Amino acid sequence: MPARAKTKPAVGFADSPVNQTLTAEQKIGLYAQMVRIRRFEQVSLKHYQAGKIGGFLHLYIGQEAVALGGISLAGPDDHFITAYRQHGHSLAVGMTMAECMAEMFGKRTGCSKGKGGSMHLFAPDKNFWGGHGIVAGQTPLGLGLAYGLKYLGREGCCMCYLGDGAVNQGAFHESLNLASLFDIPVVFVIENNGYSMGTSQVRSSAYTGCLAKRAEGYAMEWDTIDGSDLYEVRAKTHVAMERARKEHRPTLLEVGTYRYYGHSIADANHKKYRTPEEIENYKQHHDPISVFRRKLMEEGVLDDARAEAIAKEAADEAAAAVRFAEEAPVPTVDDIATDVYWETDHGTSASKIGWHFFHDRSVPG
Amino acid sequence: MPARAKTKPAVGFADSPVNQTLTAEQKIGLYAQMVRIRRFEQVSLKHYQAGKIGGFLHLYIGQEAVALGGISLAGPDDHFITAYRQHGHSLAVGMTMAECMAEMFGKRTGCSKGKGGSMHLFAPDKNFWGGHGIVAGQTPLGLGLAYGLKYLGREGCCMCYLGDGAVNQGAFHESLNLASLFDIPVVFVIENNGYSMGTSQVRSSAYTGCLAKRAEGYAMEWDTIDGSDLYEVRAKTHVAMERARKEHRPTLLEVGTYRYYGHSIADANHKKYRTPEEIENYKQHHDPISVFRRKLMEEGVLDDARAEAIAKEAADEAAAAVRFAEEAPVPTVDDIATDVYWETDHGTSASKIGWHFFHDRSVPG
Amino acid sequence: MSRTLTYREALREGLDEELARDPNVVLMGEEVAQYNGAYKVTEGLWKKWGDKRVVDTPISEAGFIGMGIGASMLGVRPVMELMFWSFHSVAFDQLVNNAAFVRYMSGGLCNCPIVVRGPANGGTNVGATHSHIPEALFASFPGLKVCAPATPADAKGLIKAAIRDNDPVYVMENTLLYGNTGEVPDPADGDHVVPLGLADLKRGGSDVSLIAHGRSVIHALGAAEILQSEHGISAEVLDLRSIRPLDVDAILNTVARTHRVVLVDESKPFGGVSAMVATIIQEHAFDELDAPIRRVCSIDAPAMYSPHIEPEQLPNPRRIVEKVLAMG
Amino acid sequence: MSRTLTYREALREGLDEELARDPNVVLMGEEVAQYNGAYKVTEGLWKKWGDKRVVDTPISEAGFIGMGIGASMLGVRPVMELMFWSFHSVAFDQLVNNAAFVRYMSGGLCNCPIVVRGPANGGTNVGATHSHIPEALFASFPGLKVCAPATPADAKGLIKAAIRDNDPVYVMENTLLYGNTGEVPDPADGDHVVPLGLADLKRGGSDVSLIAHGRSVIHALGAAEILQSEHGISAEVLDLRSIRPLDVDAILNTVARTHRVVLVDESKPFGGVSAMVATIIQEHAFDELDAPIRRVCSIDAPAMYSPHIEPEQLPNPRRIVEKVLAMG
Ligand SMILES: Cc1ncc(C[n+]2csc(CCOP(=O)(O)OP(=O)(O)O)c2C)c(N)n1
Ligand SMILES: Cc1ncc(C[n+]2csc(CCOP(=O)(O)OP(=O)(O)O)c2C)c(N)n1
Ligand SMILES: [Mg+2]
Ligand SMILES: [Mg+2]
Repeated sequence: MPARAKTKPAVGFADSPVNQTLTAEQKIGLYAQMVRIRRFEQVSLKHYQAGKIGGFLHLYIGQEAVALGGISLAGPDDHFITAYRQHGHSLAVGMTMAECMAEMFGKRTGCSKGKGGSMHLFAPDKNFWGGHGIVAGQTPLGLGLAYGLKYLGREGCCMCYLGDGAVNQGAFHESLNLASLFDIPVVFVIENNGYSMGTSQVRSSAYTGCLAKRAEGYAMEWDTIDGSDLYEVRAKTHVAMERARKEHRPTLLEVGTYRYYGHSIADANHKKYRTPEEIENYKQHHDPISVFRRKLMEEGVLDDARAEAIAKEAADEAAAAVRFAEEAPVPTVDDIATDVYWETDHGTSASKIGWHFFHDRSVPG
Repeated sequence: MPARAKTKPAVGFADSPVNQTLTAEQKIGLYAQMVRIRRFEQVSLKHYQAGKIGGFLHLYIGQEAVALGGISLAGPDDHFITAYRQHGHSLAVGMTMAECMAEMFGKRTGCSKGKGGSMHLFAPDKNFWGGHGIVAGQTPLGLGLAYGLKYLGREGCCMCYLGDGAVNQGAFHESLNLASLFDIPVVFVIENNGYSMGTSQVRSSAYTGCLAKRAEGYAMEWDTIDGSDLYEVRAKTHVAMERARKEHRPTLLEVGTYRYYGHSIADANHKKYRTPEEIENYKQHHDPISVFRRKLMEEGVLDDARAEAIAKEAADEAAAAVRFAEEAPVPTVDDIATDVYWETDHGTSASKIGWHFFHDRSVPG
Repeated sequence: MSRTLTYREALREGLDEELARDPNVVLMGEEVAQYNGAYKVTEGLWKKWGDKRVVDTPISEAGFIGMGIGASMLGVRPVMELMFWSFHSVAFDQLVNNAAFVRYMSGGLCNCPIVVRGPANGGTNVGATHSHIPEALFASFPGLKVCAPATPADAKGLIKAAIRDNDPVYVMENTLLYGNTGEVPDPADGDHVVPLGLADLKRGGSDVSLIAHGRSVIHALGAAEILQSEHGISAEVLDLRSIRPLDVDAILNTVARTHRVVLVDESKPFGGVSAMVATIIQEHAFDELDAPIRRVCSIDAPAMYSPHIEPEQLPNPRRIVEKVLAMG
Repeated sequence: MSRTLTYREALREGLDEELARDPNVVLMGEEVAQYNGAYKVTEGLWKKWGDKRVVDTPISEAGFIGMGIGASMLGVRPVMELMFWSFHSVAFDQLVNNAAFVRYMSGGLCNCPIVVRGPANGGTNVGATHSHIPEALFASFPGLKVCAPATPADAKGLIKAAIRDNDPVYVMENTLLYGNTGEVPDPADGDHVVPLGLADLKRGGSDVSLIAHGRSVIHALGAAEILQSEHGISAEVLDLRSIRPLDVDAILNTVARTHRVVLVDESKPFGGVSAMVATIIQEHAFDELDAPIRRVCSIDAPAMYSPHIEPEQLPNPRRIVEKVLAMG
């Protein structure tokens, strides 16, 4: 994780403007959000292993401060979009564990009605545009959301998250050029957890210094961030968001972070391509929750009792979410062909003309 | 053309190792090649306007030194590939005007049997892998040719040419990363003529300094070259080619150049997006043929009589090429479905199994 | 009242009217603004509407098409020009996975009211990479809508319907039709919108149905003339206009009238709109057919450059006539 | 003599044999080497053959597929893994314009002996973007060859034929078949190569023909069992194996035997291999048909995630049986 290696020891970010103004309760709220995300993931893991969740499961454990840091700074016109490792972002924007869990259980009351699954949680009402499965495929969309904000005259930005493996996709490069050329209020955030599946950063990218430095080729501002320090994430992301909102200039941020589990839970190899020491080191010294907890304790904001209460709340919410998901109804066969076209879903006059669908609904099969 | 603007006045490149060893005849040969390319283009233009050539016609006039500079350095295992503005490259690798002109006339004896046209001249026997019409689509192919050379253990490189507008295509970015990551002996050459169709470089690319500097983001060497000076093109391209051949390291070169005509001959706008002064200035002060001619005259290598003879030879070759193309046979309807599959063209046993083609050959239509 | 306009002018009028109607409509693409469009469809619109509404992009189709899709999710209504539809190849992920699927994957929470338009045709000697005809390709993805106007009036009416539609609509134009002229209703007589999903019987007949879309309609009409005048065969010409939604009723009706069908489709013969239409007809009008459905497609090879031969690779009136006559 | 292998092992054995046979064969793709392949098809091959012959790539499909095509023009024989065929969307230009067309545009001077392989299927609850089934899409481009093995023996035989072929061959595997077992001829008994373009009658029958490819063959066989045992209907199952070249003779032969056809195709119903096969049958065996050709495709929507419902969106034995019974 060269990005983190480059970064100076994280001192002083607690005093940055955007952190200084936080009340004790707000700080505790941030802590609680991270705990909530982790708990959700732990419970997801359990139910994935029990066969309740299909497809892939990409856990966010270890990276909590990255999503939360940026999203905690959201104003009313700030928007968010990310890849498939997205449960942290979903909860951080304010989605309930229940709607997310029900989605992963493939249920009708899931946030995407069971149509999207773990990689495709959406909440446009919370300015959250999902979860996307094609590596870097979301980056032009994030650019477009930001373009839309500017077009519509709203003072906001779009935060667009991607992995360290995604930087080598063409669409991302095109997005960087367009963002800078057109003065688009977008912040691209590379969540650099050091690996794309089993491939370490140095095996997938040629670069000097760090990945974010590629921004220079596009005359774009960039910065690196230690993703284990929520204060630092907030402090530096704030600068980028303000640059976007006020100057319509994009930024490329690279946040050093780590995932404790494999790429997805199907990745049984993850202890082969990483040493146990590497994993242990992160857990011991760079865990975003432990680091923040320690800070808040040092600040006298948090004590053990409160921390325990927070853990319990998170556990309760997760347990309730699982109950909700278990009991939720499954989609029907008739649900398959809804949510394909806006016009047919709304029964508009346009939807009445011509065949929109070509499967045979009269004869079975 | 920032690339050229950045470059120091072109003094001294005549003395660079790769130019110093040139004999007088060799220098005259280089001059003659540029004259030949230009003449070919002038004649093509005339016959395009007369309706003898279909599709698009992208002239190389003004850029002659770029293709010739690199290609004149070719060893037996050096390969070349470029985009659709490719007549200069084709002639420089040693294709005859006749096979090229016949191709553009859509004739059966054209280099591509009338199947490719002006954008798709090929001569693999001369290590020339064409002309490609999708902007930047050739860049991964060039990378692959170089990969192939290394794989096959040949000491050579692939020179892959692209335009200034092509740098914003995703496939090119992916190619840069792969080239550096895998130590591929490829030299990417941006022929920066300042415009992609009607869009000036500053309207299509965000960059600092020059486009080639983007290479830094991939830990790749780069350089800028004044494309009006054949000696400079050769001197600097040689360095990159040697780096590729000897060290398997890629380079990104940016050559400042100019096209006198529109994007293609269909581009009637080209005097709207460029000032007459800009065009005149290039013709007067930066024309690669005039510049080289002046140098050779100063060196006492060339005199007016010889120059005239060269012009006449080029004119004669072009006139003969047109005669050849005029008289050449047109393809037949039966030719349409050949050159689709290697196996069916060779009548192999594999080609006898199953339908490869689905048009109806028994019933007309 | 109607006026005679070129197909190009009709499209431009449609775009202009929609720019005026809805401030969220924005035109975008390579050379669409200052250069007036590679094929001059957008001529004058940048001058009239300015930088915000008509935007030149770099050569980054994945990037800018994706950008349009993202903006459309927020309520902007981008009308993106692909200089050639052939360049879909470098934006395919955005055109399919994002535009077509984001509504579904979000359980209906998002929609993408985007239009992507541009020419999609062979016949201009630009070689295989520049001659893609991807109507059927995109129509095969549920979530997308595809249309292909053959006349100026349909071009204007369909582009307007496409812009107003709340789903992604891909409009396939044709460089060889841009200069064609035809009657287009006067704006003074009301909004001229041609709904998606409605075929148009361009010529009535009783002996055989020629079903086509895009420029093949023009060829089918030419063939119908010859069949009538030289062979006394009365051919009906159905212009599909819209590929998805598809006017299956109109297809089955013409089959019921003539009992013989020749599909004309510039596509290569493996697949294409015509393979789908043939499949539907044989399934839903099996007993109406007096003979196998025949197709006139391009000869099965990448598009050939040679101007001498390319017209023979494509459907043309002669090939259609021969196919009809060979049906016996 | 034959052994029982999984589909995955059979593929691996084929790859291994070709690596041994030809030093120009190189395997390439995301995670194929050190990680042993996302689906473990290439397990052990990097260890055995080393860095030169088995190469991990970054997530740059356009870049590395294009690199393979370029290398193939020089005589290298790359076998590229797409972790999912779904990721064709980001490499589409290279897969089509370069691999399929470079031979044609060069008038036959170049050829691309490249293989692109990987799983192409729905049914694993990974959502719309990861469940593309592009056999028909690629088969529609002249210049490309496409096959889709259903059994371990065919998987091995076809991958070997693909690697030896001098044209680009796209091999569509299936994650849900990787673990299936079947008899595969012993290498000691000679090279097991299944030529492209040869269908295989997987089950004989007289009442109805089920024509399928890939995993749909397994469903068709399941349905044939039920039809026989529960309904006394004798169904023949033809496995196309290869989509282009296509064994049209075998198709017409089965139609001539049974006069009734149900096509089973995981594709969405607009288009797909089945639309092409239906078109061919109705054209070339019109008089043999006693009833319209029916198709069992996926229900027409992007692939649904929900594990509870996705199996119902796809063809399955029950849906096939119902379709056959409904033919009356
Ligand atoms: C275009 C594309 N190629 C390959 C994949 C398969 N894939 C999914 S995630 C992944 C690794 C991405 O790594 P990174 O961007 O670092 O994100 P992380 O998983 O570490 O969060 C790969 C190869 C894909 N989904 N899309
Ligand atoms: C992917 C793609 N998009 C658009 C085009 C249309 N087009 C052809 S050439 C060109 C301009 C390219 O400019 P540049 O790369 O600078 O090369 P130059 O023409 O100046 O040599 C454009 C937009 C294309 N061929 N391919
Ligand atoms: Mg990563
Ligand atoms: Mg240029």
